[in-house]
Amino acid sequence: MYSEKVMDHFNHPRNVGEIEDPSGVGTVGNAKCGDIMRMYLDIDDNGIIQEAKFKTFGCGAAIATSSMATELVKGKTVQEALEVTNKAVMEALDGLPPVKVHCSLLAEEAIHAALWDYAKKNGIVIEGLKEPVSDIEERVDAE
Amino acid sequence: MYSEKVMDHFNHPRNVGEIEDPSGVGTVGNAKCGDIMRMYLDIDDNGIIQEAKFKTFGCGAAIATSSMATELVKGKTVQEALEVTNKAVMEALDGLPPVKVHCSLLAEEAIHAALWDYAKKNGIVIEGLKEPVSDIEERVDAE
Amino acid sequence: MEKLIYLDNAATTQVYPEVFEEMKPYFTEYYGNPSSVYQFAQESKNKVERAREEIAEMLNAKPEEIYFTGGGSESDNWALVATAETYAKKGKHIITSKIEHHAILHTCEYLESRGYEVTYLDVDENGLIDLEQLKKSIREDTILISIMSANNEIGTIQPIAEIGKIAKEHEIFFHTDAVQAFGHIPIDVEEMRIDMLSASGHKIHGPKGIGFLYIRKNVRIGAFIHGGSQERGKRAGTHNVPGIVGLAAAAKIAKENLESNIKYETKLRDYAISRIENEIPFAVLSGHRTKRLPNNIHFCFRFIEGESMLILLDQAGICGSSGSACTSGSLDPSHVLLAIGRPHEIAHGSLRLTLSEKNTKEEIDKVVDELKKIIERLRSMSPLYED
Amino acid sequence: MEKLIYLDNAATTQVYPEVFEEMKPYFTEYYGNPSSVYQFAQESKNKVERAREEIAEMLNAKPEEIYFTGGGSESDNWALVATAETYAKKGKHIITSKIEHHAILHTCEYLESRGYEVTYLDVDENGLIDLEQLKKSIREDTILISIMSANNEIGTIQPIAEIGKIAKEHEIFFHTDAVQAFGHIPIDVEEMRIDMLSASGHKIHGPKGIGFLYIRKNVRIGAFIHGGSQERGKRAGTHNVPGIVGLAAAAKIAKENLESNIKYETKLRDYAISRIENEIPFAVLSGHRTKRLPNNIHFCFRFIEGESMLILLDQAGICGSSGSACTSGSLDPSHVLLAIGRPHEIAHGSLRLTLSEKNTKEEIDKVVDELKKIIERLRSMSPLYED
Ligand SMILES: Cc1ncc(COP(=O)(O)O)c(C=O)c1O
Ligand SMILES: Cc1ncc(COP(=O)(O)O)c(C=O)c1O
Ligand code: FES
Ligand code: FES
Repeated sequence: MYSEKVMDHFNHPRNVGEIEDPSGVGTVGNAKCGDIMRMYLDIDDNGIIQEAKFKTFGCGAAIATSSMATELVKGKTVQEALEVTNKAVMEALDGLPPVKVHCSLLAEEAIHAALWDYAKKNGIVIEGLKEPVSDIEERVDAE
Repeated sequence: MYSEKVMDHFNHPRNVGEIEDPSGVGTVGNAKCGDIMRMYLDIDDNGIIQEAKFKTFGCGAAIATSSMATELVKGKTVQEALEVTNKAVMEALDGLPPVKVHCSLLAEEAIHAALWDYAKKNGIVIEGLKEPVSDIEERVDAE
Repeated sequence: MEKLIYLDNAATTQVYPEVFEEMKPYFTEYYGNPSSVYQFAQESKNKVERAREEIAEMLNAKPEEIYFTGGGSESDNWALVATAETYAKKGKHIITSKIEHHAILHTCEYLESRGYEVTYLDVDENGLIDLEQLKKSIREDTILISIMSANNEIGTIQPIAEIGKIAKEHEIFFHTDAVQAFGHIPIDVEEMRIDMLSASGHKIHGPKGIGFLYIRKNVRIGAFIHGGSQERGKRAGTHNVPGIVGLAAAAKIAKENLESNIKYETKLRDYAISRIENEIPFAVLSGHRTKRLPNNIHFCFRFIEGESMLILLDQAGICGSSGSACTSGSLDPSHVLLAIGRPHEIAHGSLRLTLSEKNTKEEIDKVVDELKKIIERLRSMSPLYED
Repeated sequence: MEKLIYLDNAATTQVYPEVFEEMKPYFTEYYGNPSSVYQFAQESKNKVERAREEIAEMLNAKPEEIYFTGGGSESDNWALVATAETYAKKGKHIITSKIEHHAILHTCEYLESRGYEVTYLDVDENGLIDLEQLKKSIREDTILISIMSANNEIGTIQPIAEIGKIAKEHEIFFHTDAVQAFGHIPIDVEEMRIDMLSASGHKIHGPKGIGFLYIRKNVRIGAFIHGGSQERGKRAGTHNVPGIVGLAAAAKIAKENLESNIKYETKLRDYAISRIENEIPFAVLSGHRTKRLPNNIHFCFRFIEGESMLILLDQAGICGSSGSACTSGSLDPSHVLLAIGRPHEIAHGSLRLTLSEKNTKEEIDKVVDELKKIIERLRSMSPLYED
């Protein structure tokens, strides 16, 4: 059901992991399916994304879109990163099955959430960036 | 679905035909399926059935029961013939499928109708014989 | 025994060996559930979707308008019950005909018991409905017209495109029971403005227990069998993969040979009809002489009864039927024959012979020869026949 | 590729080659319609009746209480809808459980939309209903209790005989969806006082698209699919002869091997469960530990999500599922796991492995070894897992 590119990113996800002291980090949950994605960004003084990492609790599409999203934002300016929409991610992956379109929204929102965090931390306003709608509490179980 | 005996009487029906100037003749119709049976009896002065013939417009079971019924009444007295019930005919045929039980009633009624005709013609009363319930008009089409 | 002459193709057909070959791997080899996610099940899933496409193409429909079911009866029930339920707010009146298959008629009775109203259109002596009567029967609260494409007993083909047009003009859904027509005569759901169409695999040399319902996109009926999300949530139940594969394979063969089969069978049919009419007295053809299924021969032979005829034919190695297979066991005369005005005792002597393209002229000759003898013999036993 | 390890036998099973062999002649050779009168069709008819007898015997039922259908979903729909309709005068209340298959639950919702009331019984953390709650839920107007014999996701077996007894005491009909249980565990409709029972061919190495509904004689429900007079007028549609033959052949094999299969599968199941519990951290067994289907292994693995696990298993040549096959495509967490109290995010990491007696210890070992690696890998990607 998934394209070859999706399977490639699912099987060999790029940029899995965490960034210590990230410029911005955002965790979003997908209310529709309960899946969770966390995105870390390392942004330099020129506002260019040097590094992007992710952790995802989600379906195959969620993992592949996380991976692709981190690839796409790397090297981009903050403004350019805003254009990495879920559509862009899907296109880069040669599409997703209809029931999986919402998974790519998770990636878009995770980028936005990380950028929001970055903006907040630095007291700046990123034009066109709205407060992420579904930034959810981390639900890591203490147990 | 039919027993071997039924198939035998269906394939080689005994006593098909008519009797000229019969002692009694009765035609009955089966309201349930629209089938028709006519029975001719030749009864001698001692009240013994010398000959029995039939004509039947009906299913395989109807033809086989007509055939068997004529066989069974031949040589019997009028009183004995009354005991040739549909059950007796069915037993003699090794049974009939449940949906075909009513066909054997046709045979029983045809005997009764012929006997009734005989009794009427001769002004006698046959004990135990009721007026046949479903003696129907001949429906031979003029055309 | 001599080779069987099978002339009951309206009751059911042989699964063609080449159809069976296509089905085979899906029993023991590719047995995966198309709803499963792993690769192994993709083969099943792809095959099901290809089948859907092939069937859709044949009808000039879209693949997503084809819903697989467990057979023609289920398709008929679904179309009627779900339309009635879904559109009850719009109205509770349904129009059908007196000569529909019991899968339609008994479902209508069931709906009547649930408060729906049904108009049963008359047919003329050839089995054709009257379009004027149809128009007059349409009411404010009519939600569905269900008229069969071709009759299973007497073979009469209804003016489907005209009915579709009338339905469309009145914005009423039009369902057609095409179980006997699909794969036998050309059907185009666009041209004929059909909104729903029922078909069954085993009438076209496909397997039994599989069928489909075509549902035009704008018809938003609910499910009939509720449960899993198969068939876009409209028909629950694990897909019958080999059945679907067989249905599509049979449909494909039917499509490829449609024209030649029609030509061949029509010729054979008319040859049989003319021999019977010329050689057997008191034989009355049932159904329309030309607006009839290419494979349908139906006669009433006066003064005799159907079952006896069938048994004797059977003994001669000939399979025919006296009406529809699924009402055998019933003693009532065919509702179809009564509707075309046959009196009870004439309806009784009915014989239906239905061809496939594998039947030959030699077979027909043998059948007519046997039939002549059989009918003569039975008439000689009949109290209704005086020669 | 290496040989596939198929562990999704609750989704569907391979048709056993010997079952297929029995079915084969009924496609191309004995293709007659069992409702036809000629000799040629008698072979089909006899075979259908023998199939009925065999299935009846297996359940300790009478042959005339077995009605063939197009599958488990149709059987479930029929039992519920027709009972509701036939006994509406007695009452309009039905009792079922929260963990039924969607073929029951969605049919209940459908009936609710038609004015019926449904009580959905809770289950405990093992998936068992509470007999006291059942008793308390019974009302004056309760007409039916429908509780599945065994759950398709977590494998829990309900106390069927006890439910039957309670239903009997209250003179309420008892239907059980035995689609996962039939042929897998012993069922006796007399001992268990079952009034109706649904089963499906493809869960017992028989074909897809065939099933049956057992209806005890005193339950006088109407038809669900209306039409021809097949199945004593209760289920219209031309008999799916090869399907019926395959269903009975599979049932017979299942019956003959029932004890040994139960023994073998239970051992294999418990071996898999203990290896997983011992070797994979944060693995939570779902369903009852002993009152469970011999072939069902179901775990929730915390911090990870089911689909990713399935894809990676698939890539290792292992077919498993994350819940029921027919709800894949749905994003909602399993209603069964929610009902046994699993939080949303834990329910998400579910894996169901379901055995057939053909699976081996070697296969299980390979699966557990792979599973360990897969889960470790996915957890390393998970924002929920902190090691
Ligand atoms: C418990 C249960 N009930 C009903 C069904 C439906 O059966 P079928 O897919 O044969 O219609 C299934 C399986 O799909 C099941 O597991
Ligand atoms: C016109 C018509 N409709 C419906 C049906 C029912 O189809 P099935 O037996 O496949 O359910 C038949 C044949 O039996 C038919 O001839
Ligand atoms: S289904 Fe949840 S992210 Fe894809
Ligand atoms: S069916 Fe009419 S006499 Fe047998």
